[in-house]
Amino acid sequence: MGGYGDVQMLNEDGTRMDGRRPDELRKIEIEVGVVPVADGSARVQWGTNLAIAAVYGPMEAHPRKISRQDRCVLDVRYNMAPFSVTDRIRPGFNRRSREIGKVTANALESVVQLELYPRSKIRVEIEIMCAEAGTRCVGLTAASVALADAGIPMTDMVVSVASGKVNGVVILDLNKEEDNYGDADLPMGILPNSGELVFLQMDGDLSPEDFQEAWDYNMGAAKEIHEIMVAALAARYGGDD
Amino acid sequence: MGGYGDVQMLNEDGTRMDGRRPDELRKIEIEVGVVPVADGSARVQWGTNLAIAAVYGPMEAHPRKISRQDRCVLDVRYNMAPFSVTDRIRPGFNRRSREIGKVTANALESVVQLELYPRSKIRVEIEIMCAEAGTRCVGLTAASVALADAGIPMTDMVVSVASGKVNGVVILDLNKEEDNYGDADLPMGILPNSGELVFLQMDGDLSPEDFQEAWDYNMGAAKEIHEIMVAALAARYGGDD
Amino acid sequence: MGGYGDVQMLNEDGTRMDGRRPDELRKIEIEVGVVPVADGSARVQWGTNLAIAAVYGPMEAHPRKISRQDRCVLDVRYNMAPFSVTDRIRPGFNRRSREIGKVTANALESVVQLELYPRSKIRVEIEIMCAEAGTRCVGLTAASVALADAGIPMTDMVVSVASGKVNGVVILDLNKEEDNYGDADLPMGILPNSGELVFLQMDGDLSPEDFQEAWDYNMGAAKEIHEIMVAALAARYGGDD
Amino acid sequence: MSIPLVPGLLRDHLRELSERDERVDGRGRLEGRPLEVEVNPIERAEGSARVRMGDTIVYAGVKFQIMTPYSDRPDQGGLMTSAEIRPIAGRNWEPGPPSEESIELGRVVDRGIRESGCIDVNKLCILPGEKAWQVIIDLHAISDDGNLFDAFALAAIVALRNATLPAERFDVGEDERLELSCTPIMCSYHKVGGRFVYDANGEEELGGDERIHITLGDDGHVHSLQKGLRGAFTSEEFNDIMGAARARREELMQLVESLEQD
Amino acid sequence: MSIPLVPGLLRDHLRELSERDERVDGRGRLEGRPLEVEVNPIERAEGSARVRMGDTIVYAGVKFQIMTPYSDRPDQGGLMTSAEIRPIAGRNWEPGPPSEESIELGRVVDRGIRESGCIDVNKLCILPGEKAWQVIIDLHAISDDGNLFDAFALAAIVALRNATLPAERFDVGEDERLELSCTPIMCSYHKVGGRFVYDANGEEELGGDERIHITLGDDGHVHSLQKGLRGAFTSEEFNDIMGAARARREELMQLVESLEQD
Amino acid sequence: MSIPLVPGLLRDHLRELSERDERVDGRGRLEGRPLEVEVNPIERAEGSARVRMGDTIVYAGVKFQIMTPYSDRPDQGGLMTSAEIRPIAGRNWEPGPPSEESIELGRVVDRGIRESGCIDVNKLCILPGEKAWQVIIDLHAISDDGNLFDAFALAAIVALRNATLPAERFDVGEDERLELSCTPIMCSYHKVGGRFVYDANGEEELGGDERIHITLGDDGHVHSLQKGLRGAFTSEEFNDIMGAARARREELMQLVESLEQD
Repeated sequence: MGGYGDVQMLNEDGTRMDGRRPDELRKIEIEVGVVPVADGSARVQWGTNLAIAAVYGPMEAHPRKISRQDRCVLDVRYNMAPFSVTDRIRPGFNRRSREIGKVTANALESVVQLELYPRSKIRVEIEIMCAEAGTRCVGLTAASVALADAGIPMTDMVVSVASGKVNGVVILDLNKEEDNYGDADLPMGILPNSGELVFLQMDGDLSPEDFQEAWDYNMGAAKEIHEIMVAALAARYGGDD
Repeated sequence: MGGYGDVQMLNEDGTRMDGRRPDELRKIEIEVGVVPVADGSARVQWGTNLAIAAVYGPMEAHPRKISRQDRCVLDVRYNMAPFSVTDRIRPGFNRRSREIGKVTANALESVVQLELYPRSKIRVEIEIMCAEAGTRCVGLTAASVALADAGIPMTDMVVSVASGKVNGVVILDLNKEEDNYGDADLPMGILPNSGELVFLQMDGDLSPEDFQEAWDYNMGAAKEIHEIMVAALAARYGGDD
Repeated sequence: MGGYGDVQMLNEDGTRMDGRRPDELRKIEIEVGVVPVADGSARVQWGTNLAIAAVYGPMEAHPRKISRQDRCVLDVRYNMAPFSVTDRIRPGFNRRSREIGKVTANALESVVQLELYPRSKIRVEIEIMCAEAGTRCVGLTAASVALADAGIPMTDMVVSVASGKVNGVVILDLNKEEDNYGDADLPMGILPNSGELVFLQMDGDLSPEDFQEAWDYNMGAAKEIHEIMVAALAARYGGDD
Repeated sequence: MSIPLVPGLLRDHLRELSERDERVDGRGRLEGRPLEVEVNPIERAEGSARVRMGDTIVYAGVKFQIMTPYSDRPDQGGLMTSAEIRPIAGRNWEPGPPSEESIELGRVVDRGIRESGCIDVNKLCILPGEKAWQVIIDLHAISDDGNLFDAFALAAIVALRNATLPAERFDVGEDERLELSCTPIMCSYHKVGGRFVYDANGEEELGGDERIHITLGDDGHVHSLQKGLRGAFTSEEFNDIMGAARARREELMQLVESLEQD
Repeated sequence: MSIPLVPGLLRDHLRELSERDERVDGRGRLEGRPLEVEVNPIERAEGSARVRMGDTIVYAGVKFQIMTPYSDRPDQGGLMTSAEIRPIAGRNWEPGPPSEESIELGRVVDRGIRESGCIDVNKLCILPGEKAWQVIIDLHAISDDGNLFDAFALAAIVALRNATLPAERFDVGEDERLELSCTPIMCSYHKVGGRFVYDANGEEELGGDERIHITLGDDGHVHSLQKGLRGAFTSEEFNDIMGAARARREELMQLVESLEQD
Repeated sequence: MSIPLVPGLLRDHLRELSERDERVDGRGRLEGRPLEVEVNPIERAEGSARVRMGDTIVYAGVKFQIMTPYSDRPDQGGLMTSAEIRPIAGRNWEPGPPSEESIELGRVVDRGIRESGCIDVNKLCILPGEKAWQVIIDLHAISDDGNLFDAFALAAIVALRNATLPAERFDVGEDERLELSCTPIMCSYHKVGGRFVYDANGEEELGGDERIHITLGDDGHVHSLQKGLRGAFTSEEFNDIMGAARARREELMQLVESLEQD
């Protein structure tokens, strides 16, 4: 959270600089099957964010050190392309990416039926090709669709979205400027069928009341995003949406 | 060895700036069993040096590449905490620490009865939490007590201490200022029962006569330190000291 | 290729600054068996270039990950000693060296009868001790002789040499100054018996005609270098050359 | 960190205890382990703390360095938190580059402190555009019997509250205490045997599911959250532990204030 | 990159196809796969391209940074090309430090561009001895079904031809298009079943022998060559593919010019 | 370095030889192997030496760089010694990051030179606070048949004694010889078959126990000691080899002086 400066991020009529209402999402487009050599894949365009996720496996888990007798290992990587942001990112080890990869893996492990594939590994690769704000949510959403495309059994899909606070007002799905000048960010990973959470982070400063409002915004938006995910899979597999 | 400048490190009456005689040790306190999750451990406070050592094992040696058919492998690490010195040390690869880890391992291998545990590994972890001067001796002493606490069979304990030379005078157990302005440092690892050596380094400039004096100081001090080590173990196990 | 500046690199009579004709090699000396502990080795002095190559193996290939059921693995390293050039090279990871190691390995794999040693490994170590220009050719030539010295069956030797272009004229075997001010460099790895190529790189700017001339210079020089290689082996093994 | 095999037996045992509302070491569901805090045990650090929670023991050490402010923030100093879980801390911690576990530990503790705004980075400026203080918090685990997160966060805030800016050593004025505007405190809850417990020990961590880390500031505001590990939870479960965290924060705040040195 | 086992069956099959002058996917010996090029798909990059050749998909992104010129070349900027083959690109690409394959890829594409002189490093100078532009081309593979070399080289040159120097953002003048003096294009030939084919796909790469990469400039000049992998070839074979490359370059040049944006 | 299995047979054999006061290659207990030293074999280095002791062959190369003096020592240059045992040197040396063996080698040779004070770091200063010479000694093993320590130390001191400061190339004056105030020389003793021998070869190293490295200066002063490997020794044993080292140093000193170039 940048959180400093007095830049005004809201119009007088309560709308946002990009014209959205406080509880309105950016435009989201999802396409399935975009990495021909992978077992499953998805492209998510979310505002100017662009994420591509691919799934390989299940395959034999090696080295043996990482193999588990009783279940499958999810090997999840989150990476930002060097040209995905204004100031180029050097390739290589990156603590932020490692942490996001870990919490993304934890979220997906909560829905993938790992016990079906003992001693196996499923690789989930998330590449952020263009970044605006909320890339971890965009990446987790893309990974969830790619797993479905790969036919990996899951108890539910994971829908991910963030809310935050700017100029004292709670808003849904911050864009880059809002994120830069915002006071808080609350990204969540939600199971649309059960309403349970499998991913949760938060940074910044939220009073109990603001916190509840941001939470509720995310819960509401999850349904909307879930429909787009289902439609993208249906478009590929000809199911009804 | 700093070895430059004309700073006076001795008082006119032959005592040192901290009041010690030339052949007097700093204050040493040893406590056993300070790492509850380890198989053996020791804390050594030596002047303002603070070292904590822990022992894990014997356990199966893996990866197989390091395993030995005929004996146990001692895996020794020496590390200085980032905040243990005036100018913070960056975590990570460090040639000095690697070398001290190696010579410490060589010293301990000379007393641990490695042949009793073929294909096994014993891990010895030495952390310097606060450093004054002589940390390699403090760490080796702590490791030796931790191994005893873990019940690892040894032919003898290793007692480690250094002497050096400041302003032309040979002195025992240099403190930080003496080390900074000293001309030489001779750390040794001594077996108190046999009088043999298992660790020896030296840096600086010592004439044959000064060298012998420093050697004798160390030999004498080893007895004194050994008593403190034995007392610490007895305090935990109720044996007689 | 430096390729800029108007420095004159040729004399008015068509000879080069070091007195050579355009199609004349620098002086080459080869000695076999210079690394006593290796299975085969060679030292090549080529102008002021000095390369030493050693071969170890065939030996068991491990880790198993790299082992191949049907053939031997060639593990080739190319390295420049820190003091081999005017500005010291830091030891450690180096993209240029890694690439040269790879193309050198590819060249040697084309002649070594790898199928004779399944599940095995042959190590080829090339050290550039002093560098002028053309070190990759010097190293590949040294490695080829070292493999022969080790008695590794090969379908042919690899002879390596480069031509280039300076001040608009195609010349053979550029020295350091010529390389610095040259417009192009065409190193090749040639099998003297069949005339086939197993190594080819090129950088710079060559018209189709110049390209052909450089190609032909290399082909011609390969015969000459091959004789020196054979003589060096004969000198050690007493065969006729 | 190497991954130990979790015996199904342990998970079964923890579930049975949970059904009787018991814990493996006899504690209540929201009860912490015995807690010891030592202030400034490290003479070379500018601020330090040792925290023991049951058999978990950690140190935090604060060091200061002079930095050149970033060109887009010429009047600000910096803050860095680094967690190094060295293999002394337990059988399963291995040497080598930082593991994902230690990266997450360092970053979650860092965010709790950073996002609370307790350190005013503007006050760390010495000479705009030229010199500012960088605060470095190093977290060092000695014995890991579970819940390193809370132990590190508590050690870090105690070390910061008792740290002195070494201005004389760097020749930029007189030594003075580091000022903190609030006191962020982390409380972690781990799902063990199907329900969330506070301050899980090593055995509970091994046989448990997801955990949630909550960092709260002075005024009940939330500054940082993190859900770790595999598992799903409901809004009701979250509300329950958020309430527990608010209560526990007050208790820990009293402890921290009682430790103050002058 | 992990090394997959190559079934002898595949090599046999490719050899039989070759004897009938056929290819595994029905193409002619010198025929490329269907080609799609998208210009500037990445909003944050200063120039970018997406290239699809059959099931091979790659991106190139151009970024600019301000650098201090090297002291021995005070009036020159710099150029850097980096290929990162992340594990998304295929089953055999592994995470970790750059593999030899990706190092070779980056360096061969880099040399083709650098040695053609298409970027005049003197024009990258902003203030001699103090400020110059550094051009960074990052190559990113999304799906590897063979011939990443040509896909990367094509994406790189298209991204460069459509790149804008972000002078306003760095406060050094007005934004302007990067000027290129020529258009180096790479054509790669792979020996499959005993003869060289153009634009090998993944299966052909797996069962093939050596490959040769040829980069040609506007005037028929050769700027870069690289022979990769195990295998020997004759002068005649080389002359054959060099001729094919000259013809193919003209076709690709027309495509590249047709994409120009303004 | 990979650890070869030591056959008990070898240790038994070495012990039997020792009991007859013999060595595996027929030498006396304190006798060195045939020694060859070549001065300045490397044209690009500012000073260099090649040392052959039996089948052990090493090079040392000296390079100079311009450094900015450290702020707390504005009138001093620097010295760095780096040992890189690349896999060319023998079957058991492996590629990768520096092994503990090579770190110890570099540091022990470095200390012998540094602590003798033979290089006066004050004389390396060119312009106080701004420019000073950094001396870099790179040690490079070509063939390891035991006792790299002594071979490296001898090559290093010969390379230094024959090194020229390249002042003209750096535009800071005229080239001149590096001045050394004394000549530290290392002698290493290895316990083989129960007694210490001088200049152990590879087989003796493999079947031996601890080793002791002694660096002596011109005046009989001790500058550096290091005990390596597993094993214990008595004060009497140490006095014995210290005496031997003093005698051997004189012989080696004569050799070094006889090599001087002008």
